[in-house]
Amino acid sequence: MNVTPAIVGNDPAPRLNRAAIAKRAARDLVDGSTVNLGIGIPALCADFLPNGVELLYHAENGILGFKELSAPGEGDPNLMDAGGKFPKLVPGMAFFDSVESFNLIRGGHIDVTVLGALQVSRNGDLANWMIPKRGIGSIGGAMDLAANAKRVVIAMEHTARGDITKIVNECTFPLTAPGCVDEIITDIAVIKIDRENGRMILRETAPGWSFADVQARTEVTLDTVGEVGLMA
Amino acid sequence: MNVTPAIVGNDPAPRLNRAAIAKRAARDLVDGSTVNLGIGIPALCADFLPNGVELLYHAENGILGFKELSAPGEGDPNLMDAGGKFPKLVPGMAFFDSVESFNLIRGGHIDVTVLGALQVSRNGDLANWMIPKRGIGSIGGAMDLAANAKRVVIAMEHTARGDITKIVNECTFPLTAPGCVDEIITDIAVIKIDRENGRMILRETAPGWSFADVQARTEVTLDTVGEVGLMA
Amino acid sequence: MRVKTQRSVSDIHRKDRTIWLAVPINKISNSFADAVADIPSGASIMIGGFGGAGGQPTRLMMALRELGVGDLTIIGNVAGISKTTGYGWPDHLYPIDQGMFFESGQATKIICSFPVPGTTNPLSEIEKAWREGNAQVDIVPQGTLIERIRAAGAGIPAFYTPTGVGTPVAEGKEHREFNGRTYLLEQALTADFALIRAQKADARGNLQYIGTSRAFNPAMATAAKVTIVEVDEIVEIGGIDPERVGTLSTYVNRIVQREAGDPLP
Amino acid sequence: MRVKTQRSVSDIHRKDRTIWLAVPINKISNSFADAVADIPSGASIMIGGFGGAGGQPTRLMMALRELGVGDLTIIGNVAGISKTTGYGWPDHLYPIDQGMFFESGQATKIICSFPVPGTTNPLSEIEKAWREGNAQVDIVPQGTLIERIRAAGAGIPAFYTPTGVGTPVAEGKEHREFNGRTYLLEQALTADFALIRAQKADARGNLQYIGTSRAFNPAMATAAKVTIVEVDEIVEIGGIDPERVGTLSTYVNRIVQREAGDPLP
Repeated sequence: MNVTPAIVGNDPAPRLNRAAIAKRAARDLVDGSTVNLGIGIPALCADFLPNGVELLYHAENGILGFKELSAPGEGDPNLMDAGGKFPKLVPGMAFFDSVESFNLIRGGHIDVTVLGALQVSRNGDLANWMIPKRGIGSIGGAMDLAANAKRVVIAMEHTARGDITKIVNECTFPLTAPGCVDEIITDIAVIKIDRENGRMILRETAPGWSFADVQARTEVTLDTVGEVGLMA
Repeated sequence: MNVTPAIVGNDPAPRLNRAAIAKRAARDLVDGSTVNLGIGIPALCADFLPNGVELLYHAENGILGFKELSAPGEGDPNLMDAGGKFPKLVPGMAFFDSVESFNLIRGGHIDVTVLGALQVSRNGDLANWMIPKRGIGSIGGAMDLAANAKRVVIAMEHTARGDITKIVNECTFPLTAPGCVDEIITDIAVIKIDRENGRMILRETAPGWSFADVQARTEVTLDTVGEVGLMA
Repeated sequence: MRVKTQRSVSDIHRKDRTIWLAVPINKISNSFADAVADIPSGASIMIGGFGGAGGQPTRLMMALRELGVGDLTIIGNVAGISKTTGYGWPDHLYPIDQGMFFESGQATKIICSFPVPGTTNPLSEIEKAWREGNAQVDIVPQGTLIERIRAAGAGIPAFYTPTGVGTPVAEGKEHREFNGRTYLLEQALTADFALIRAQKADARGNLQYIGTSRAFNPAMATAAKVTIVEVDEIVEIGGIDPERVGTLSTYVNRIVQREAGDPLP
Repeated sequence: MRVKTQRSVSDIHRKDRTIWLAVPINKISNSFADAVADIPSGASIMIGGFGGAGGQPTRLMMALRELGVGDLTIIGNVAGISKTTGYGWPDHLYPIDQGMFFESGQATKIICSFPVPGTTNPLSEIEKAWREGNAQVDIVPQGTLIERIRAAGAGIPAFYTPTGVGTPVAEGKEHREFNGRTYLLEQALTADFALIRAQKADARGNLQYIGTSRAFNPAMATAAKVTIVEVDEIVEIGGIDPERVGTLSTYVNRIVQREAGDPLP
């Protein structure tokens, strides 16, 4: 293990909360897309879709077209999502088995997946299923999604506890899939990955955060293309 | 091509008709089995099941549990069997797609298939999809069935037009599957194939037919084990 | 547009959305001609069903014939035998099958499992074209054909099957033993377009099939670059039981509804 | 016997048969204990569902625990995380999951995709057994796991998948390029027994599923030597819509019906 702490000072401004990260990730989701949201921050995207955007949510356990969750105590165990929560029955849903569910994923039919990450490397390698020191982890559908979705977006906190950088030159954690990540949305920045050239391009920063502030918390040397925008 | 005509004289007695071949084949079908019947003589087996025997008929196009056909003019194009005929809707049927249908076949879940043949060899090779001189043929589900059903029974006329033997030392026609046939039921004999030892064992003859009569119309040298019975 | 554009019942719980789901509207074609209009010469085209009238996208096929493009590769199952044998068609109707593209000279190749009937009298259009050297015919065992199509949709580039070992279809293919049995390597089969048939579509593109009309349709829907579906009826979202969705809307690009009372099955 | 033995409606058209279909009667077990009684120590056992209460054969699992046989290999998906996290269980119920076989020391191995939750507080039974060196845990990507199970039932000994390339799961596996992309060879996964859950069985053994309770159940039904199903209801032949049969009777060996009003989901 070779986790390099970034050189950091105090934060120049508050970081976005989990909901705000999800809201920024949700802004890029295109109406009508078939989307799989991972657990945690990614799942919150559903609460922040722009006006006029409706997505077809897919969950690995065999459901397409679910929307909000049932009220506490009213869930039906036979109508679950992949996070183990119970959505409501709504018109237009479809139920299917795990074979079909992973045909959809492996076959490249998922337009976007939003996932969490432990580490993302400069060429888009993703590690999100096991912390090495624990020695055991859970893959679930993450490897299939990361390797096969048309677009892989990471929504996560920019650093781990102790300001350990998660955006690294090379992942030191076991990979979920190599070269798969298209974009990273964090609590301080939006970073696009130019996989062909192994470059990370800073697109936006959180309010009050400069390029230098983000760079200080990022192991990978960041590029810019044109102006750096403001996350909103 | 090297089709050897058998040395024959006049028939010693009438050969069984197609219905009688089917009836004899039907006698060995075990209650509750999942069965796929090929077109022609095999399909007739369904009309001659012994008392108390009910089979689950499978057809490649995605149906299990059909029984008799609709009256002429009353068939539903959406309720077809693999022969292009229209069974009636009966309780207990199941409809499924071709993927599932061939999982059932390829996965070895068909208990018995009864098929027609152009040639069967002493070690159980089956040829039933193309006549070489035509140069084009139709495989359909025959290769999957022949290679993967738990038991493959051939129901056919013993010889081709001109008393050409169809039970041969080596098939000269393109194979459907090698070493797959368990038993042959013809209009003059019942022959079991001992594939491990490459032997054909004559089990029964049609009324009025002797071992020698059948042998004269069979390229393969036939064995017997115990008494040769009478087809009925 | 045959679909009503009023807000669907699925909108009841939505608060902040003003535009009704845009995607399903865009999937509906106004005519069979429109739905196939961009199919170019040289395209590979899966045609659904099993063979016979049930589950066959007959109106889409007729539109493709009308379009007139050529050098087509057709991928089907039982192919071109209904016209001369009546296979899978009710007695009183004149059968239509994939042979039409060989009769018209539009197709130069077919990949299928059952291209000719037992009899040669009269010759099927496919056998006729083949005999005249105008058509390549690739005969694939049916289970291998459907699994290859399924594999294309499922992201499986290749798989091993026991079917075909020791037969002419094994020629030139990799053989490999697993647990003492020999298998063939078979590769995924995709296409530019899939023309399929279902009983119902909802406005989003979920499809419901009936009876034995499933056959090759659901797998083909997943395997082609563009999937075009002919349905008897388009219903509102919610008009298909979620337990009965046979093809997910994600796979469907275009939907065309038949005329009510169309006499063709 | 919970099934009525009167002649079914399917007998209406039969003339010459005096014995009512023998097979379905033989498939029905009188109790969960009976249904699992012949599972020996050392067996490999698929347990259906996804993880969580829906689609899990909970009563069969409890009977297997009661049986007490050991050295079991369990094959599941999300495994053993409900007890400590409540995953997939309604709030008011005490969750039951595959961890029970590790708590009891009956299982020595699990093949699954999701054996531990994110948190280690408290430790799941599987992680506890693994940390103590009492359990082997094989972690397989979910899509690969279900496809391996499906392959076993479908007569496919091995297939190539893009999932897992460049990760620890690729170690020791054949890599191969198709059309410029690298894939892994993965092999079929079978088992001695499958314990699965469905909503309904008919007396012949056709199964109907509901909602997201399908998950791993239909594929597992095809992949094991013996398939045992726990259902809420056994109905007469004809009691399941032929369009809604999710598992064909051919795959089902034993059926057990739950008590009416069983409080467990």
